[in-house]
Amino acid sequence: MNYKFNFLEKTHKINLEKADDLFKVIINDKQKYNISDVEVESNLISFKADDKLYNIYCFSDKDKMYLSIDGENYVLELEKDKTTKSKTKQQKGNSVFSPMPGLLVKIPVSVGDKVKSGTTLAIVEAMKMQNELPSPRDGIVKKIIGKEGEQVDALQVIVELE
Amino acid sequence: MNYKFNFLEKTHKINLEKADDLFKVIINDKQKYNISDVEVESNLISFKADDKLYNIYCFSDKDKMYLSIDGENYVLELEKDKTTKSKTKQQKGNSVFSPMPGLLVKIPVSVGDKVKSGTTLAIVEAMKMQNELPSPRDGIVKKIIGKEGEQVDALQVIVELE
Amino acid sequence: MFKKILIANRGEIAIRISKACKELGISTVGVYSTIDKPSLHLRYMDDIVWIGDSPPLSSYLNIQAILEAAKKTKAEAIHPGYGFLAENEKFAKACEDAGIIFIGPDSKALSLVGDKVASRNTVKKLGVPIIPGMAMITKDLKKFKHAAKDVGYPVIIKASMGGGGKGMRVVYNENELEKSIAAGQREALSAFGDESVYLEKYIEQPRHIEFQVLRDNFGNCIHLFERECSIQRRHQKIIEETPSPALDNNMRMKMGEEAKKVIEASDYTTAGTVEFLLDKNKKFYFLEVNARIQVEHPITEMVTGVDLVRQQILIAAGEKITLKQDQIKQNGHAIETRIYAEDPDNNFVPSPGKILFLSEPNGPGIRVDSGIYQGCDIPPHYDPILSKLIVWSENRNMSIIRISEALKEYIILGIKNNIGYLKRIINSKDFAKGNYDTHFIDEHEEKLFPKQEKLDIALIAGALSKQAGYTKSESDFQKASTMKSTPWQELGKWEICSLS
Amino acid sequence: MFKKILIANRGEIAIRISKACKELGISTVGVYSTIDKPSLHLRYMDDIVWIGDSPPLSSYLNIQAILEAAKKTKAEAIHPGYGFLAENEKFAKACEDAGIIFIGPDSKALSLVGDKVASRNTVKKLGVPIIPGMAMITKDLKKFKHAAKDVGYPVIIKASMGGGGKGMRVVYNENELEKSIAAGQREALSAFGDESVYLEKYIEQPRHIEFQVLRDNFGNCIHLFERECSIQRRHQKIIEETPSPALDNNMRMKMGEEAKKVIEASDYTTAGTVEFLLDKNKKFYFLEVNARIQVEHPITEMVTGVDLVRQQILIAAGEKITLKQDQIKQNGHAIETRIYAEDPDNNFVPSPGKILFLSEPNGPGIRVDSGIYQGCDIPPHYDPILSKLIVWSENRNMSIIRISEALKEYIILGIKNNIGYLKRIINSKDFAKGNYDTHFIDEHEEKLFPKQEKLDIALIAGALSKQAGYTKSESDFQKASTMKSTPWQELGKWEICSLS
Repeated sequence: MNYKFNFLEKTHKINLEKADDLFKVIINDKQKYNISDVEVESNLISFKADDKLYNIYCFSDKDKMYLSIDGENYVLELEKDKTTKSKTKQQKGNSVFSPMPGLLVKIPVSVGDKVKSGTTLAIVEAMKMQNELPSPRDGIVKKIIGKEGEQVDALQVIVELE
Repeated sequence: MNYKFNFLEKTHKINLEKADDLFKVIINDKQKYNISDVEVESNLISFKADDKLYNIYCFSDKDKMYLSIDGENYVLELEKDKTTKSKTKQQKGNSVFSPMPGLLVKIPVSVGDKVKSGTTLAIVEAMKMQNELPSPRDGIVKKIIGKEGEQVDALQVIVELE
Repeated sequence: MFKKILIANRGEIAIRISKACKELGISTVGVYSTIDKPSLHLRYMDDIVWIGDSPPLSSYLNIQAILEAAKKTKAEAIHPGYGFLAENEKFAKACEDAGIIFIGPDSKALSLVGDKVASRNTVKKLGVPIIPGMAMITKDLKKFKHAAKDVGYPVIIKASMGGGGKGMRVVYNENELEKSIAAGQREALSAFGDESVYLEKYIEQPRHIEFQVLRDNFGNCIHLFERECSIQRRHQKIIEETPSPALDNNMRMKMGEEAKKVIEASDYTTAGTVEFLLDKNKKFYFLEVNARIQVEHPITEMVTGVDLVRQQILIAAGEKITLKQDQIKQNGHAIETRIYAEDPDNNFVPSPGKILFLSEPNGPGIRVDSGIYQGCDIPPHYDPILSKLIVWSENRNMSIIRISEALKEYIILGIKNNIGYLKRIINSKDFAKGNYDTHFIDEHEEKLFPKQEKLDIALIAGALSKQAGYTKSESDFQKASTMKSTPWQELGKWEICSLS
Repeated sequence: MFKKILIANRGEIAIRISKACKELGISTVGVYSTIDKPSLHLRYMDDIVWIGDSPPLSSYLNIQAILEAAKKTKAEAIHPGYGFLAENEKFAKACEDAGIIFIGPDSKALSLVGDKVASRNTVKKLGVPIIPGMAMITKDLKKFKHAAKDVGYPVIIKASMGGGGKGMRVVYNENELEKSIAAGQREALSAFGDESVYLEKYIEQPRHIEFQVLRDNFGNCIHLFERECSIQRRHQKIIEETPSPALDNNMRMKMGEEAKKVIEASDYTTAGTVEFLLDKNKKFYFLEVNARIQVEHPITEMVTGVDLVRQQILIAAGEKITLKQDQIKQNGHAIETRIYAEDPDNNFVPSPGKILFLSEPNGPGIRVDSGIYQGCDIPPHYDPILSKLIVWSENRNMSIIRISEALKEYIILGIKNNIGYLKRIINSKDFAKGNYDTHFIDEHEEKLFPKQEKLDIALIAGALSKQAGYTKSESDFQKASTMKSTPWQELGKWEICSLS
C-alpha cells in the first residue's frame, strides 16, 4: 500500500509492504525500515522500527492526524486529490487569510491599492500577539472581505488580490 | 417530569418542575430544592441548588450513570420496568452469581446438596482477595454452571438452587 | 552503572522504577502478561517482553519466564518492585545463579528477614526491644500455655512465615488457646505452605511505625526517618504519613538507630524498612523487616528529598551511599493515600472494569504515582491498587487540608473506588488530632459511612442530565451517552433554563 | 482572615490562587467572560460571576464589572493574579475606594514601581547599582546624545512606562540615535499611551536574574532567593530555574539584601520581585520591580517550601510574616517551562482551538499548574499560556533530565504547542552547561529546529493507522477517527500482523 501525507507543506510518500510477520516500509523512495510488533489502539500506535520500540499518541480529526512522539508534535495531513490541491494553491496566490482565529485589528490597504510582495495587508490579533499578514506577491487589491474590529476564523480570507 | 433512580438497592423518585428561570425539585416527596444556573456538558453537570454551586463530573454508560461530587462517587441506575425488575429478584432468590469478574477457585458443594442460607456455595478470587459467595436462602443445589479454575464474568451465575 | 534493567512488575510501581532508571541513563525492559498488553506501564519502557498468561503464577510470579526475558534483552539487573517476587529468596537466588543482579538484598539476607521467629531471635541479641513471646517453633500446647502465662493475656498467635494478617488470632484467656492455635496453623498452612505458628504478647492500641533504611555493599548505613502506617484495613495499610504525630525527636532518633542495627545485623543491602509497634505507653517493639521498596516510599522522598528508588539502583550497581546521616532532614509533612478499585459500600469487594473518565489532581505539593489512564481496563487478576496520591505541605495540618482537597479533585468514573472513603478518614476528628492506632478503621466503621449526604445532589444531577437529554431529543441523548461519545465532543451546551 | 476572595483572573493562575484560598478556609468567587464559561478555572470556585464579553477590555480588564461582582458576592478581597489588572494602580485605587482589599501592594507603591525612571532614581539613592543612563525624561536630542556618549555605545532606548520589550531599540552609534528615539517614541505611545523614552547603557550578554521578596504591613521583609529567567523569546520568559547557575553564595546574599532595600524603600507590601541584569563580568544592575505574583513563582516554592500565594493572602489579611530570613533555605533545584498554544514551526503564531487529547506528566518531583482539560477550547482572546510544567530534583543536572523526560510525557493533541521546542532548549549543550544569557534563543535559533529527526516515525505511524483502518474496513475507521470516538472505546486492537 502507498500513502501520502503532507507535513509542513511538503508531501511525503510511504510505501508499506507486508512480509511475513513484519512490514517493510520505504519512505520517499529512500529510507527503509523493518516494522514489527504493531498495535493500533484508538489513541496509541506502538511498533518497533528496526527493533526500536515507539509509543506514539495520536488523534485523527477529519483529514488531519495529530501525533506526539517523545515530546515532538507532528500534524500530518492526508494528501488531497488534485482538484483540491490546485484550489489551495490558487487561494494562496490570490488571497490573504488569517492562519488562526482572532480579532481583525487593522486593514491598512484599500481596494485598488497597488501592493508589493510582503506588504502588510491585514493585522490579526490573537492571544495578545499582533500578526501581520503579508501579501504573497505584487498585485492590486481586488476585494476586502473583513472589517476592522471583527472576529475572523482560521483560514478565513480577508483580502483578495487581482 | 418524574425520574426514578436506584442507588444501593433503594429507589429514589425525583420530580423536576420548570418555574421561570429555575427548576423546583422534590426528592422522594420530601426534600425540596431550588435549582438554577444549570449547564449540562458531556462530562460535567453544574448547577446551583439553593444558591450553592455544584460541579459534578459524570459519565453515562447504558443504564448506569457514574457521578463524582467533591470526591464522593455515586452510581445511579435508571429504574427498570417491572418485568426486568422481577427477573432480577428471581435471580437473586435462586441463583448465586459472582459480583465481579475473577477466578472461580472453589465450589465446595455438589448438585443435590442441601444448603442453608449463608452456606458458601463458591469462592471467587479477584485482585488477590477471595470472596465467598453465600447461599441467599435454605435450599437444594440444582445446577452448577461454573468449573473450578475457570474465569467468570461479573454477574455470571455459578450455582442455581431448586 | 547498569545499561539496562528489567522491571519485573506492573502498574504504578513499574512506571516509578522506569522513571528512576531513565533519569540515570539506564534503558528499561518491561514485562507483561496477556491481559496487560494495553497497560500503562508498558508505555514507559524502552523494550517489552511477554512473560505469560494473565494469572500471576503464569507471568509475574513466573521466575523462569522473567529470567529468560532478562537474558533475551541482555538486561544486567532486575528490579522486582513490591509484591510478586520482591521478597522471594528463590527468585533472588535464581538471579544470582544466572549472573543477573537482583535489586534488593541478597538471598541470604532475604531468607533471614523472611523467617519471623529467626529474625526475632537475631534482633533480640542486638538488644532491640521485641514483643515478649516465644523464641522457638513448637507444636507443644504446654509450651504455648507457659509462654502465654509468662507474657500475660491477651496474646496473639502468628504464622512464622506470615504476613498480611493471615494466621493471626488474638487470645484473651487460656480456654481459647488450643482452638486458636489450631485455627492459626490451618490458615498458615494454606496461606504460606508452612503451619508453624508462635505466640506473642498482644499489644493493645498499637501504632505501626516503620523506619526507612539504606545500606550499601561497603557497610554504609543511614536511616531516613519514620513513616506512620497505622491506618489499616484488614491489616493492609491505606493511609501513611511522615513525620508520625506520635514520636518526639528523641524517640525518633533512638528508633532510627535501632532500625539501622537490625539492618546491619542481617547484612542487608539496598533499601529496607524496619517495622515497629508502639504501644500506648510509647514503648516500641521490633515487628519485622520489609525487604523491598515499599508502596508508601514516596512520603519519605517528599520530606527528605532523597529518591529512594534511585538509591536502590545505585547501591545495587555497587555505588557507595554519599549521604551522611546528619545531612538527612525531615522537611515539612507528607501523606499518602492508596487509591484502590474496590467498593466501600459493598464490603470492599474488588471492582475491576473499564475506567470511563479520569481526571487526576495536580498543582502545588501534589504527586500522583499512577498506573491508569482514561479508557484502560483494570484486570481482575492483580492487586486492586490503581495509583497513589501523595501530598507535601509545611506541616501536618496543611497536609491534611491539601490531601482532602486533592481527593475531591480525583475523578475516576466507571469503576468503584475508595476515594470518598479515604476522604472521610482524612477528614475525621481523630485523624486530625493524630490520635489513632491500628484499630482506627474498626472503631470508626460507622462514622466512615455517612455517604448519603450528597445523594440528593447526585439525584438532581441525574435528573437534569436526563432532562437535558430529553429536551435535546431522546435519541440524540441516547447516542451521546450510550455511544460513549468523547468527553471533548460538544453535545452543545444545553441551556436548559432557556427551554420552556 | 478573609471569608471570601474574588479571583480576577482565568486559567492556571486562577486555579492556583483558588487552591491557596481553600487551604486557608477561604471561599472563592471566580469570574468569566462569555467565551470562558466552560473554562477549567470555574470548576475550582465556590461561586462564579459573569463579568462581560470575551474581549479582555469587556471582562478581565473591566474594573467596574469586577468590583460589582465582588460587591454582589460580598467578597472582602480581590486577588488579581498576573497580567490583566495585576499591576494596574487605577484598579488598586478603585478597590481601596470601594473598601475591598486588593491583594498586592497599595496604589501608591504600584505607581512608584510602575514608572521606570522614577524607580531608577529611588533605587539609585539607596546605593543599589543601576544601569548607567538618563535620570530624567526629556525629548531633547542633545541630552540623549550627551548621555549616550557618557555611558558609551551601544545604548538602549526604553519606554518609560514600558515592559515586554515594546519601544526598545539598541543603538550602536550616534548616527542611528535620532531615528531610534523617534521609533521608540512611536511604539511607546501606541503600546502604553505615553511616548516618553529614556536611554541606558546596553548590557551585552546579560543574564536576567530576579529576587522574590515578601514584605508585610509591619515592615518585616524577607527574600526567597533568586530565579534565573534568561531564556526568553521576544522578551518573554519561557524557561526559568533556581538556583541560578551564574551566582555564587556571596553574590546571592548580596543581591537578596539589595532587593529587600528596593522593596522597603517603595513601602511595598505582599509579594514582589526585584529584577536585575547581570553582565558578563558578574556585575549586577537593578532593572525593575514586578508588583505581582509571577508566572514563575512555583520554582521558588519548590526549593524553599514556602507557599507564595498563601503568604500573599496572609499578608494582605494583615498577618505578620513569621518566617525569618535565616530560616529560608534553597533546597535542591527547580525548573519551570511554560506550555504555550503556539506554533514553533510557523513563527510561533498563536494556536487556539480544541484540545482533542491530553495526558499530563506526573510522579516524583513533577508539578503541573494547569488551566486545561481534554476537550476544552482554547480561546483566541487571551494569553496563549496553557499550563506550566515545574520539576524539582536534588541538583541542576537531575532537574534537567527530569524535565526533559516529563516534557516527553506531556501529550497535547489538537492544537499546536511548544513542548518539543522547550525540550530542544532543555537538551541543548549550552543550557546543560548553564552557559547562557538573554540572547540564547536568537543565537541558537537554527539548532533549535532539528525537528525532522522523528518525521519518518510519524509517517510510519500515520501509514499504519491508515492501514489498520483499511484492513478493518474503511468505513469503520472513518467512523472511529472522524466521529471522534472515545479514547477508551476499544476499536479492537488491530493485530495487523495477523492479517494477510
